[in-house]
Amino acid sequence: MLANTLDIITVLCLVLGCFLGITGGIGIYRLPDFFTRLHASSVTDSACAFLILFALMLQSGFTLVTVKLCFVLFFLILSSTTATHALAKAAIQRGFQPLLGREDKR
Amino acid sequence: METVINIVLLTFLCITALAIVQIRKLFCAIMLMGIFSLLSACLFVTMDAVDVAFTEAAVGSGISTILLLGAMTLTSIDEKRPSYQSLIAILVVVVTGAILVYGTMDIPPFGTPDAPIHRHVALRYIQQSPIEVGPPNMVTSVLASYRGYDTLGETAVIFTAGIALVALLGTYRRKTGSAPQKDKPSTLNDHLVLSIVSKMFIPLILLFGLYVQFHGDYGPGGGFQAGVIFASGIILYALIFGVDKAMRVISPSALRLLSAAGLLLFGGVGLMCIINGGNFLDYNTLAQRPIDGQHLGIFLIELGVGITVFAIMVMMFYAFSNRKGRSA
Amino acid sequence: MSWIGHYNYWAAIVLMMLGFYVVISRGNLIKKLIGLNIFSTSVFLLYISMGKIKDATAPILVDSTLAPTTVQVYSNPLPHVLILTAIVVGVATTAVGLALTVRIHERYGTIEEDEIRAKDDSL
Amino acid sequence: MYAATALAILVVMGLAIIRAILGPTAFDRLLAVNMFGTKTVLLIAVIGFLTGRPDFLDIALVYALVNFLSTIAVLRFFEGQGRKTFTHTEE
Repeated sequence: MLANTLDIITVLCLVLGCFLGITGGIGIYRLPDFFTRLHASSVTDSACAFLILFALMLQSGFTLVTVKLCFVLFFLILSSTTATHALAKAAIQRGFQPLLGREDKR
Repeated sequence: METVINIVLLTFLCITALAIVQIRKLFCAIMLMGIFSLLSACLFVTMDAVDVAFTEAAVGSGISTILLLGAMTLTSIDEKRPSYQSLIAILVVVVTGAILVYGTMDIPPFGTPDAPIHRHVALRYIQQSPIEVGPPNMVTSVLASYRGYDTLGETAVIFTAGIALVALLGTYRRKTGSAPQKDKPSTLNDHLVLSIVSKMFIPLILLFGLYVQFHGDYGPGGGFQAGVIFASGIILYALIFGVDKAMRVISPSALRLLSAAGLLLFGGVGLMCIINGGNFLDYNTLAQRPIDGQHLGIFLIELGVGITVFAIMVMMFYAFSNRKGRSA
Repeated sequence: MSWIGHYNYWAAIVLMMLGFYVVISRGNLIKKLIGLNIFSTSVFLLYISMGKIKDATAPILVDSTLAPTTVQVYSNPLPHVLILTAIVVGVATTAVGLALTVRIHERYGTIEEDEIRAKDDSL
Repeated sequence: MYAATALAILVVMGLAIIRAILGPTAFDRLLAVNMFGTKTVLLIAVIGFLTGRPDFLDIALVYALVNFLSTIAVLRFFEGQGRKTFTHTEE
């Protein structure tokens, strides 16, 4: 029973993680300018990573693998958020302006 | 399933390579090289070559991008269109490719268990190495013990490359060159979030480097990877807080000593084996029980490789970044 | 479906030829070095593909007390050893090439092959 | 289950590659490379579970640690370029 519940939670996490990942992918491909793309990828990235790695943790139980997954998750969340922050800051400093309102040309 | 992942990744790899060929801006080509290296590391994982993937991960994501960027900053950013026609080049490439594809027809298909390559020495390595040498990671035992000569040669090549680089670019900064950089410290230093997060990361990277160095017998890892990871930690420090500060942490002259010391340690272990009455790099003679000798020998040799690779990688970074200060 | 069995080799050849094309047709020295890197990666792929055995696992001994599995087949560790060192040596030699490029730029003011040749001829 | 996850990650990787190739500005490419790095970490972790040897997470760990480095290096490079153009206008 317990294993079954774990499996269901795992599948749910994986599905949600994949959904978020693909949303971010479509966002980075379709959105019109740099800042909108940045928001698409940065918002989904951490949640996607968290859900997928959490699902893997549930499957591996209390082993060294779980500890390693925890480390991966910790570093990933820390580094990817910092990197996107630094990227946005650098872009602003270089004079990039966010696209405000709707432009007619796509 | 793995076949599907394999094919998709290979296709991505070819598309990325094609884009690299097409793109004129060198900066974009370097960015795409980053993706190329990530993709090839994924492929190595799917093809069971975890140690190779590890090396590619350590080298490709950091060091090679940084070296290319450094060289590009010192030279030019755009690629000019060559004045000559490349039609002949296309012809040559297509003909050579066709001949090579014809050549693959005789190679046994991917994954065949009884291909000629698996019949020769591999069986011995797989079946005997845990008994004869010890470490569960067969790659480590082949690298350090069965093929210790090769590894000594490769380490010497890396050492030579480091010497050549220092001879070409020099490690010391002229005093006139360093003056203007000191008034203008890096603005990444002022970037609060970045510098705090990096301060958190650097010790962890160094610690992980040590883990890779000493855990290489049991899992993927070893001297080559550990050296590169350790160097990445120092390079991250230099990128955030400036090369001057990094040089105060570990000076170029110390690096030169270290790079030679690693190689000498490797060679010294080999000589020690001769003194103890064995052949060169025959670790069985190092201790009472042969398996202990193997363990000690592999440990020392991986340490030597790690030290040399670390020193040379940091030396290369220093050489490129100092040149920047000189020409600016 | 025989093409799947050779897909790895063909992809390696395509990459190799792309790298080769860059090396022989582009004049920019850094681009040439990038092409050389693509070429070397293709060689790595070829070697690793040859070492792979279907349904085998990575050549690190499975702890039989932890994972009581059926008989294990390991992939060939020899190509892994060769390529592992080749990657690190590759980055070292690339660095030497880049250093030469930097020196050429300082001497000639350009890294385009035909411009360098023109300057050489005019000397 | 893992296979489907791996496929989804591959789709995202493909989209990121397209952005990296098209990307009108350098920042778009850098963003794509950064995202690609994160997805690579996930893919390697999932492949580990798919092949039944999840003890190879060290590779994912390396990427999680070191991937940061290339982004920083490129930002540093942008800064250098900015300084260079700045001095150019000064002259």
